[in-house]
Amino acid sequence: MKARVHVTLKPGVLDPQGKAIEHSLSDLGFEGIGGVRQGKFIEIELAETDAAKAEAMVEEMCKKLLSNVVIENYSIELEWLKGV
Amino acid sequence: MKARVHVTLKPGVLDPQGKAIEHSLSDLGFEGIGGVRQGKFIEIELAETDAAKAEAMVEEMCKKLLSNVVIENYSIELEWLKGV
Amino acid sequence: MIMDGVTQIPDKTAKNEITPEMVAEHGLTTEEYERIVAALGRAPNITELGIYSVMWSEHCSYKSSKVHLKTLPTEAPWVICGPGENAGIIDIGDNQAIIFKMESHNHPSYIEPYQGAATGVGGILRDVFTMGARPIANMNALRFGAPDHPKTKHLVSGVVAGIGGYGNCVGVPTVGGETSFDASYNGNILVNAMTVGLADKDNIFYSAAAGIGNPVIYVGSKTGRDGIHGATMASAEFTEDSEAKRPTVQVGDPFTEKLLIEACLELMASDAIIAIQDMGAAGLTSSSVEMASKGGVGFDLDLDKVPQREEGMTPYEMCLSESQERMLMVLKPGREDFAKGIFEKWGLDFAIIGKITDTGRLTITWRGEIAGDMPIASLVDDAPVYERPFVAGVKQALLKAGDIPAPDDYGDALMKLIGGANLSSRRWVWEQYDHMVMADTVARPGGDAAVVRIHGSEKGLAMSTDCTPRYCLADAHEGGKQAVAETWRNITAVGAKPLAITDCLNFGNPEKPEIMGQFAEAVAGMGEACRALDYPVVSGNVSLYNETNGTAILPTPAIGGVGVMASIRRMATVPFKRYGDVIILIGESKGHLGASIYLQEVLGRKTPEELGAPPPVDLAAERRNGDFVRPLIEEGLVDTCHDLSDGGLIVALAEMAMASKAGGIGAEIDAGFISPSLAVPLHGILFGEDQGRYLIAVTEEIAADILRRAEAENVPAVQIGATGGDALVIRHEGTEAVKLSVSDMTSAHESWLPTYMSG
Amino acid sequence: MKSAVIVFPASNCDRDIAVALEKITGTKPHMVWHGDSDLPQVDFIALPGGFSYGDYLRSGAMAARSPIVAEVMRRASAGVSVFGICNGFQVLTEAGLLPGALMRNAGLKFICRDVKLRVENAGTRFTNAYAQDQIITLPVAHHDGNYFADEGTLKALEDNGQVVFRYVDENGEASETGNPNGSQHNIAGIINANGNVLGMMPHPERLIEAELGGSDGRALFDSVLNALESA
Ligand SMILES: Nc1ncnc2c1ncn2[C@@H]1O[C@H](COP(=O)(O)OP(=O)(O)O)[C@@H](O)[C@H]1O
Ligand SMILES: [Mg+2]
Repeated sequence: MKARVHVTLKPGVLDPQGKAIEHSLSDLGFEGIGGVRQGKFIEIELAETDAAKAEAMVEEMCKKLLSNVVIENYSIELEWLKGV
Repeated sequence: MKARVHVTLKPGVLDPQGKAIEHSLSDLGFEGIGGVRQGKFIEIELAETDAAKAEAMVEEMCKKLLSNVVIENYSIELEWLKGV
Repeated sequence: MIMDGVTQIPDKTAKNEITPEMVAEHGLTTEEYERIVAALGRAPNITELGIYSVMWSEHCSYKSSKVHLKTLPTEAPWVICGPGENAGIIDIGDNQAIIFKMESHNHPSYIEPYQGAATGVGGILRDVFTMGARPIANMNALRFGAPDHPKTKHLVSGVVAGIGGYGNCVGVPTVGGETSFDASYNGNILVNAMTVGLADKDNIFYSAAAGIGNPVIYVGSKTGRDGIHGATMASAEFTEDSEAKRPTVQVGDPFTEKLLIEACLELMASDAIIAIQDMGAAGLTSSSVEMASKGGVGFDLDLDKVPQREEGMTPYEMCLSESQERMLMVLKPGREDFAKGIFEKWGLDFAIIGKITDTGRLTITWRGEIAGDMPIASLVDDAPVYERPFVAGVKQALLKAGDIPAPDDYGDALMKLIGGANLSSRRWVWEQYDHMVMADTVARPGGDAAVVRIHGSEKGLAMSTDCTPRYCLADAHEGGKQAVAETWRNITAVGAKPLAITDCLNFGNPEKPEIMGQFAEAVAGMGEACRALDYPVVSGNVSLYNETNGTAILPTPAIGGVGVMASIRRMATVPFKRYGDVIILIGESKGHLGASIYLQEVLGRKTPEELGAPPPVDLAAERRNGDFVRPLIEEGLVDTCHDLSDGGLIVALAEMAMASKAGGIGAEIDAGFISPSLAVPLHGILFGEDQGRYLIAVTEEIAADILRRAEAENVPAVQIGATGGDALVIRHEGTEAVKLSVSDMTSAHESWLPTYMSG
Repeated sequence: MKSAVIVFPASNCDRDIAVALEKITGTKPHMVWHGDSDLPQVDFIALPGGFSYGDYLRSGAMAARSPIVAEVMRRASAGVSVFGICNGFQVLTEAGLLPGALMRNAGLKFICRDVKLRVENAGTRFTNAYAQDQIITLPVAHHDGNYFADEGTLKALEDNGQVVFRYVDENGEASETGNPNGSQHNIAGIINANGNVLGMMPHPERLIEAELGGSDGRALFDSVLNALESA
């Protein structure tokens, strides 16, 4: 099983990276950009085959390590690996 | 329109961040982790309403700035904003 | 009021009544609320309540500490500006001034270690460059919980990365600090950051607003809903549910800070600025109130002009936001466009948000309505001042070395200390800091004081931060003295003249008389040392309520000292440099083991009673010994010097050997030289933490000369051995009490922290 | 020697390199703000260390797309000497003036300390004042100095003598212990095929006098002067 985790800054939390990218894109001549936010994307391969258990486990990983709930939100998607 | 861009390391490029996460997760007692890769997730709000044009534009952003072809791949998803 | 990550704050237009609950949530007592009503002649609205609450918070008003802080000496002929401005200023000659301050960011760093520490660095940098100085060095003093506490490792790693992440990006070298571990910090770590800047003496900027009608300008980042109520958070005790107050943590943007530094310094090179002030805790509110109060004027602010990052912000939110990387200025009329050009060049926001009035009031408009109107004087001068009751701490008994057991093996005891949590090398920490950027760092981290060259000259600036909290717990008065004396000694040990200090006073809940007692005694002790050493306090910061669920941290008055040397070519450093140098111990060794790291880590003593009284600081001897050592370095006689602190003589010797290059230069010492007549047992001589002592290593001819001078000047100095070999050997009554190879010591010393952090 | 230092927003070693250039070459460099469109006629262009654009997104990425770098690229193809230190090296790889990429350090932490380097090619215009295989000490201070290139690129770099500096250990070996950041082949600095564009992670401008802890960085600037005189 593969878990795909997105960790993003909570709305309202300053995102200096996103701001800088936005700036740079408009310097490059791209127009009509309303805003850019940057987050992390983490892919985890798991031996667990039970989806509910896997989800609970990844949820726990997010809480314990992958995100800091002070400033970040996370979301989890599960995906069966081909051939597993 | 909102574009969601995933920038990930090419297969074969060593990912020290992913490795470190994997390590920490097993230190925390999580079992059965086959591998972890970390990438970037960038959300861009666009004024463009034509999907094809938006896609072309974001593709160009990826090539020009958002990814480094030496080490990274990118993928693009478009999403209509609610209420737009 | 803060729920589920979203700050939900009632809009003032809802005209909701101020309830007792709202008053309490703002950390105000009923009595304080009554004062507000009296000052306004009516009930405040929610925005005004918020503004009063931050202005009267412990963090901004110093209401518990003021009466004690007033007793500190703040003057000397070289002091240009003492406490009260953004940072303290001293004169170092040649039309140069040093501007410096230390500040805490304890609570945010516990909640979000990386961002908390990073924004702490950002905040203290702004305090310094707002006065016209280019920041030239950063320092930090860090206290973490017990190494085996489950949170400690994560906090160490985040805090160190955060300090580095910010300081490295803005390009200011982080050159020194201190790092220690103690279980009392398990739920409340300390992150104290210090910035030192260099300015032209004739181009210093202050915050007093002046000139009725002059424009008030906002520059820097946009305002968002960041850290609303950070100041009140820093003024409240920690409980488990404080972790739910999370959104009060800000994210730092060092890139913007770097631009802000450059833009401000560029504007400061012109004559356009009348007054300038960073937006620190309590943001727009406290900066405008302070500027207006200092200048004796009023401010009209139009919140609609404030650059905003988020939509729909209320006046309450805009006034209390602690968004980082922002400054407020008053410009000379007509210079707005010139200034705007500079900030635009650096890609920063620039907005005229108000003007100076003669009303003496802070008047805030929002969407055409008055959103707040308060007398400035009441916000500042009516802030409560408390003479909180306090009780003197229990003085622990003096312990005699003869009553304390010797270690089973002296070498093992030494290895345990230098290879343990508190005395092992901090290289893992400082290698994450760019300590060389600006290309003027001449004494890198790892020595007694860090030294940076004053750019373009031969002058050197020495800095050290110190505090020994276990001494402060045993006797806050002696501990306060000792912290000041130790920075003075560290600065002296490199050959610089100590000039002034800043402080960061970290204590528990001042409403408890025993904590207030610690505070009062520590401040009294600091004052005594400052007076005796001609070493005034020019700036500082108080952090109270450092408690978790009712348990206080060790009293931790961290001191940051600054000194100057005429030439960096004549500077002393810790490492042994030559074989065959004579080693001389300066200062008296009485074998004082009370509150020593030996008792704590080798004998495992824990309670204050078991640990006993800390070493007394004889300030006259401290000054005499330091004033003896410094000229030896200045004259070029001594290039190798180290002061004695934690772990006493044996640890200092080991450190000098370990710091020497290429495999290490060892030393042979005969303990018999040290106090042949005194009945001090060997472990007292080796591990005793008597104050006011230095080790120097010099060639034989110079040694003879120095010993003669010492005798003439009545300074205790004794030749105790010589450098040589590749081991530290200590002989005592014909036996080898210690024999450890320098490389074995080095590997123990260097490996503890990296091993701990990677485990 | 006429030189220029390009200053990006949040470059922070711009003054350090300017001071070194003036001290060693006797002439103050032009400081060129990234937003300025013209670059004076110079013999030597330095891209300094620092955190251009905060190093957000990827180190050096945004700077590499700035108009002034387009001009630097034109000068480089005309044969002018271009030298990138640390963030400057990152900019050069991002701009495609040098092959490969600089990734997050293998240890993930920022690292600031002196390292040992071996001069692998003393035949370049940047290194002629060093001896071939000389071991020198210079500081590194970076978070993203882990050099990566694909096998083919690495082979070409090695075969053409384009690897100019390599991290080595106390014994002068290009071992894992000598490698501070995980760089492939212990690569610390590379030159382009034309021999006029050099990028390196260590900071020669920080060690040019004994007071700062050493002077092994001097010879790099001396080399550039030599090359210019003999040209
Ligand atoms: N957090 C830190 N940041 C930078 N340098 C540090 C830090 N902690 C300790 N150091 C450095 O490690 C060395 C040893 O620190 P310490 O034992 O406190 O010195 P001393 O006993 O002389 O006061 C000093 O040079 C100090 O600057
Ligand atoms: Mg010391």
